[in-house]
Amino acid sequence: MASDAKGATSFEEGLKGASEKVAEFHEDKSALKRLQSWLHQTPSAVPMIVLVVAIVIFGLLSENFFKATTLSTILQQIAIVGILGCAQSVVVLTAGIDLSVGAIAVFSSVLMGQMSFRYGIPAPAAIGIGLVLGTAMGAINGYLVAKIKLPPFIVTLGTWQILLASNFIYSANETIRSSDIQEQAPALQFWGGSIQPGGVKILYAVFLMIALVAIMSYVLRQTAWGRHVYAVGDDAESAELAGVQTKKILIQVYALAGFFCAIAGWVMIGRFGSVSPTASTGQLGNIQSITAVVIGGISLFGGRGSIVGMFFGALIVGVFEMGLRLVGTDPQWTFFLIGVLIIFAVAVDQWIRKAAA
Amino acid sequence: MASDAKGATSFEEGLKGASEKVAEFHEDKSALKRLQSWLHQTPSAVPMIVLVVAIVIFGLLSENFFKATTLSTILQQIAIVGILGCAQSVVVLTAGIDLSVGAIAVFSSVLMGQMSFRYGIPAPAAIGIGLVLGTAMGAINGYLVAKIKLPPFIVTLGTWQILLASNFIYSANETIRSSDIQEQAPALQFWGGSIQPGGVKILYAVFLMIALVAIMSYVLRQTAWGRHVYAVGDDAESAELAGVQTKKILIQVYALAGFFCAIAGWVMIGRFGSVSPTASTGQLGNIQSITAVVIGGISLFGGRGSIVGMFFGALIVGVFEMGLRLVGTDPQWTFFLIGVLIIFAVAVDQWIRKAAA
Amino acid sequence: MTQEPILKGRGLVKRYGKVTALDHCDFDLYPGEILAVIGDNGAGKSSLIKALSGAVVPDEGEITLEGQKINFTSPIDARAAGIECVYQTLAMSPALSIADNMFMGRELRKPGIMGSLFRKLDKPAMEKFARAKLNELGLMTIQNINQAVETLSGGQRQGVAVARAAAFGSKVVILDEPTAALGVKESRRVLELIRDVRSRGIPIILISHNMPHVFEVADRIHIHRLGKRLCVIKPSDYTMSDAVAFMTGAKLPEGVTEAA
Amino acid sequence: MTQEPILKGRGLVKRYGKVTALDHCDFDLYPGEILAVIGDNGAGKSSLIKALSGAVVPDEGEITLEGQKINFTSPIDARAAGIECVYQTLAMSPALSIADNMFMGRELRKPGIMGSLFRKLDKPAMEKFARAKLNELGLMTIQNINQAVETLSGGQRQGVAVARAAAFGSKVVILDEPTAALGVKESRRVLELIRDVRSRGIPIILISHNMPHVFEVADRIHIHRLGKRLCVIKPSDYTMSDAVAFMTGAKLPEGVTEAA
Amino acid sequence: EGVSACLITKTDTNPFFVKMKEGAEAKATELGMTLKAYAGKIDGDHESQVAAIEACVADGAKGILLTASDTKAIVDAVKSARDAGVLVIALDTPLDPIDAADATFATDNFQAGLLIGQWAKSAMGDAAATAKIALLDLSIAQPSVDVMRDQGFLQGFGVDLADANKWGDETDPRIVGNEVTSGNEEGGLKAMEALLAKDPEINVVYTINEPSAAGAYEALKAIGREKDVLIVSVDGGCPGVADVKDGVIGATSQQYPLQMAALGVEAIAKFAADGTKPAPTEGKDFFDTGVALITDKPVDGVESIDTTKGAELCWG
Ligand SMILES: Nc1ncnc2c1ncn2[C@@H]1O[C@H](COP(=O)(O)OP(=O)(O)OP(=O)(O)O)[C@@H](O)[C@H]1O
Ligand SMILES: Nc1ncnc2c1ncn2[C@@H]1O[C@H](COP(=O)(O)OP(=O)(O)OP(=O)(O)O)[C@@H](O)[C@H]1O
Ligand SMILES: [Mg+2]
Ligand SMILES: [Mg+2]
Repeated sequence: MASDAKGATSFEEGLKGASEKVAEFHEDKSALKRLQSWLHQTPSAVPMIVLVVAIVIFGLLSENFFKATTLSTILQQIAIVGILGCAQSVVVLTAGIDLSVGAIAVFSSVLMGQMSFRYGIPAPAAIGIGLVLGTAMGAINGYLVAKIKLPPFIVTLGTWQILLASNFIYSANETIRSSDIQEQAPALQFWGGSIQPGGVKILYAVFLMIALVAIMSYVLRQTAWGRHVYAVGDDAESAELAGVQTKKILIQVYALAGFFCAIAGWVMIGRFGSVSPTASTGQLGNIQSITAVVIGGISLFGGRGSIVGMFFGALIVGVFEMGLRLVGTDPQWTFFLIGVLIIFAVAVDQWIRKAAA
Repeated sequence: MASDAKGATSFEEGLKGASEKVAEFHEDKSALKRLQSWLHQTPSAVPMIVLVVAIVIFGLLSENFFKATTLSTILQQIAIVGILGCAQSVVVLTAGIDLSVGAIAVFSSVLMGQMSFRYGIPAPAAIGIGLVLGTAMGAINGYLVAKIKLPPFIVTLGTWQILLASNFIYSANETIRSSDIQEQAPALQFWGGSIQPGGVKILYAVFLMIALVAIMSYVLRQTAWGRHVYAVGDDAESAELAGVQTKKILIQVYALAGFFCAIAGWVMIGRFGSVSPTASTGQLGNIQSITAVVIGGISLFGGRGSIVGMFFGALIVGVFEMGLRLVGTDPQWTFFLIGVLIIFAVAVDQWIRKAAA
Repeated sequence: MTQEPILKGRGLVKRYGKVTALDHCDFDLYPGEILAVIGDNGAGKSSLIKALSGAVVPDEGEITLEGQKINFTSPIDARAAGIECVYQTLAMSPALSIADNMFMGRELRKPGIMGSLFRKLDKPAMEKFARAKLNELGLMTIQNINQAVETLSGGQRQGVAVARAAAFGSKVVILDEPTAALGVKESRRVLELIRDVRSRGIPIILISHNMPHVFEVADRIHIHRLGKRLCVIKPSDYTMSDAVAFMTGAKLPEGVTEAA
Repeated sequence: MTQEPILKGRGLVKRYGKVTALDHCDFDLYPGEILAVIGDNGAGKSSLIKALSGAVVPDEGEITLEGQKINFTSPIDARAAGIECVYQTLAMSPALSIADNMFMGRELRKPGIMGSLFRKLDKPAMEKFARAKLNELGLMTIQNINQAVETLSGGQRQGVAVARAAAFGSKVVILDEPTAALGVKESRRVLELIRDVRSRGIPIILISHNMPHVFEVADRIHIHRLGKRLCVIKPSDYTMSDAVAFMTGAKLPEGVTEAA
Repeated sequence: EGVSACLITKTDTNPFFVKMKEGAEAKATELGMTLKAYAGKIDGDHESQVAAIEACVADGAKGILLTASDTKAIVDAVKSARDAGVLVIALDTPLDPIDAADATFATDNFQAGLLIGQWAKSAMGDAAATAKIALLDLSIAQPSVDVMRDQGFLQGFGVDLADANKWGDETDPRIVGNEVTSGNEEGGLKAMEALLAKDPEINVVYTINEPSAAGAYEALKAIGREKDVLIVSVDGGCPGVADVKDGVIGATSQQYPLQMAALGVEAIAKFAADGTKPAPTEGKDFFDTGVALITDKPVDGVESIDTTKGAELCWG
């Protein structure tokens, strides 16, 4: 060994007997501090607080608000947005965006309807075909994003237009009536069924939405696949270097999103009774789901946030819309106030987070 | 000095006489390589190539396409999107997004109109008020983003709804007719004027758009403020640490965007003749401008891309829309094909970039 | 040491959620000196200098600059007060060029009307300056001065950050591990640069894990341990082994008892 | 040296636009050895190991692993072939926890049906393992094993990356400046770890600017200059001064003439 | 405490629905009722309408006035409202089936289109056989008003409709093309520009409503052809009637939203008082509030009123 090597690291002798003690600091245990640290670790609780406050305020403003039926109506009104939100959440977590969610949902519902009515395929098979096709539409998005490396915004903007146009062309703008479906293919309306504990109607669709949120929450937190989704959104290049198959994950994520959208399409048939190609979800579903996702605290830059937050985000919007309707503001004023409230909700959220940090 | 210090760095004696030569490598000078390296350094040229190809193809497909009037019509159809695109570009470069651009434009045009017609303010003053108010709307967005630290998506989603609702409430949904404006406040229609070299009409609005793109291109590349905009979008935290006043820049950027939107509002009056609160720009201006920005190669994650690219992006969309209308017939199919072509354009763009890298 | 410290911190505390990065830490920097700060990984050295330079706001404690109490809320405040800092994360805009990054926030404008009215940047001048500073550091391998910083090698990137802080010398210069990614030659140049800056009368805070470098250039060494200042030593009074022993907790300096 | 190299590169070229990072570079790694790679900043060391580990695809040249020609297009291919790498940029997901990052791509699942059917992660096991590995490196200052990596200090972060590569030892381990941000104690542990890995029979490529460390552990030293391999030396044949002189171009090794 | 009623329109940006709302509010104030208004977010948005119906039921409204965006799809929601004891009256647009609502006060949109089609054909005389027709429709979603007005016009003009439930499938060579306008000036202008690029000789323009007609006129004016092109439209709003007077629009079919709304509110008041439901017009299955052709250039065989009369009856 070269002559100067020894001297070079001789000072490391000082290391002998280095302390192995791990730093420990006094922890503050006051109730407030503990609340703060809980909020810090459970960020999805923040939109929940905003939600509770909103519910209380509307309860004071309108006597009809605090009825069980009103609350169950709100849940059923957000069922579709909530399911689309699950789709949007996984995509946004990978730092993507899916503008085509609504279009996939509507087109899938039209496909399910036309499969049974135009071609006479039995309803369960028609539903299956619709789900598969919806998943395929998502997978195409994923392929373009992952393999051709196109920006998700452009890809899904394109497929949004393509699918919406296909939807109108294929369906010839025809609505399939509720009464026909009820007679010939009741399975299509399955999610419109309800249980009525104590006379309060709760749609199966609501349970489905809650179940999907719970499952996805589990998958994202507790499985390797879920961690990979976060890693891809956090820093795709690092994730790739660390051994995550980013392309595969991306394709799977978009395909899963397509699948959820197709489910939302099926739920739409149950909720509205009929199959309508002009359903506004096709046009507005993307903005609505993105709003829920962002209010719920998921970062549009990917990798941060939880799907449970999205659920509360959707609920916040649902509560505001219903509350304002009951208070009886004029539609333009309702839009105005919803705009104000969205900003306000997120500002409060930000403020609580800051206080908790 | 401690005894072991000397030995520790003695190997640095090897540095004496270290070469000061700068690495130089053989540069490939073939035409293809030079084209590649030019494209590498001038990324905004890539959408231009896509554009030229599109024009040639449509020229072959439809005999009407290659007429001067068609081309000037395309330019005038993208004038408003182009100006909104300038606004959107600066915002997107800071890693933000502005969903309210269309709403600011429409509301500003309504304000200009109502100022002169409802309150009898002379047209030039009314225009001034409109421009100031538009800038103020943008500044509010900026304040919420920079100071309250809300996500731009949510802020502008909120102000989009708020401004659009205000627009309808304030205007009482009333259109001011073109003939009235022509009589009483022709200054409002200024940008609808045109020069007609050789019978081909070119609107002043088109020149305005080109001038704005040129000015902003200069500002973003050649001034300190422009570099700071890029730095903020690239990595806001680093920019702040490096001494950029990120908050100030953000507020200025959104205010400037508001100002451009107000200009777009003024141009709308010239272009459409009338002042209409229901103009589709209010609803679609954001998606259209974001599309132009993204096709033009500006990254939605901020800090990368050029405004000239946005201009070509807007032109590509304009050429596709017009070309497809001339070639095809059914609007539903046109809508479908525009979706396909947008994806295709960006895919080609990506492909050229990769080949050039 | 009868002089007053130019930059002084007392009882600084910084907590991140459950983690306590600074635990009632004191700090003194005297005019014209090179003060090294050493300590284990995660001891809180970077947190300390971030607190001093306004990049984070401490939860408790006070900082004085030249005897005046200061309350920086952003690095821009600190810069305005004359404190220039190279952060461990380098604080660069990856997509911008070397020159853009070096002059961020203090760009040169063209002379004459182009600069004053049209505010046009003097890019050639900035590039020339940047190239000269990098050559001073021996970073000769940079082939293209217009390269985006993200395309530089790890060491080149660090060189750009160090050159920036040194070039715009001011009241205090803080360097957080400036030679971590640098080669032998480039590190040597940085040490020369540090001496240079001091010879201009500007005091320097140097955080480094490289003991030989620290003992070579520092006037005093601040040893940081578990979020606090454990002691301050002079390199002439102790050996490197002692310093290492203190900072890792193998030995305690005289007159200091470690808190439970 | 009658053995065949386990990993071999011939005539590797990598250009980035105007910049040539690798200029017909050769490379050899023999079984069971510690090969150090040294060179100026920007000499192309990181580019070389990125080419070897599939993180970039070289424009020209060929790579063989155990005599087989390979064509990695992604680091996952390299990993599957048994090459584990710590990149200079560390390749971590900032928002995820230490354990998440350490097990990225090779997570542990719960035993029984929860793991096989519901694919539930065994978080406690992963956290325990992560904590043990970090303690081995002497990174005792990590206070919260669930901390996001972005909240770690520079050195802590590097420690996590090194622990990851060493823990999942395989056919070849590549370390790009693994001790740059580490303290004295932590660096020492990394050197021990490197020896450990070799004693398991796994060859290691070590890039470092720390000459004493290089001369202490390396069996052979690959000196990189201006995008090429200048020469390979044995630490017992030359002094550190010589190595520094070679890599900075102050001297030329015997039998080598520098190209114009 | 007053009776509470709801008005649910397709959108609340189209002046037509804005006026309808004003009419309903005026009547409600007069009768001492409270009226809450709701609307879809875009044309064709039936989901917001479903949500609005649910909100009205939750809020305990006595009656709902509804202009349905999707006449078939809304039926289920209407049924559950009626099951909850709420009177539902379709305004402007009949539901499908029409008896899904308790009553319907509507204009016949097909008839409105038919009138302008017949007028345009007669006004052109022989030239109608070689006309070049531009059709400016509402949206690619083709909501029912959009289809009925368009198909009515074509029927009146003597064009074979192919599928009468869809526009755009006609093969008549006289048709230059369909474009969508969103029913505003901006859309009208852009659509007209595109069609003119396709064929600058266009001489008949059908427009979904008067704002899009005004936009189309600007496009024609820009190339100096505003004098030799016939523009027809539907709605009969005051600015539209003024445009007919100024020669911007050749003829328009006028509807009466204020009357519809007022009748609807009265019916709810009556239902709340004694439970009686309104009866349809004799011989029809809905209460027809009528449509009139407004033009200053009347033609033989098509009944019309002039702009002076139209201006008296116009709604906004
Ligand atoms: N934003 C943050 N959130 C949570 N913990 C943090 C954050 N920043 C730093 N810490 C923690 O504070 C402690 C001190 O970190 P600091 O960066 O100051 O260490 P350091 O002495 O500079 O270490 P190194 O020598 O490795 O750079 C570490 O335990 C680190 O994990
Ligand atoms: N993506 C890229 N685009 C352009 N140039 C690049 C890119 N990556 C590396 N380079 C250039 O290639 C050369 C070699 O870089 P590399 O990172 O391999 O150096 P290195 O030897 O690892 O240096 P260090 O010791 O500083 O880490 C440098 O001049 C660098 O600027
Ligand atoms: Mg540090
Ligand atoms: Mg390197």
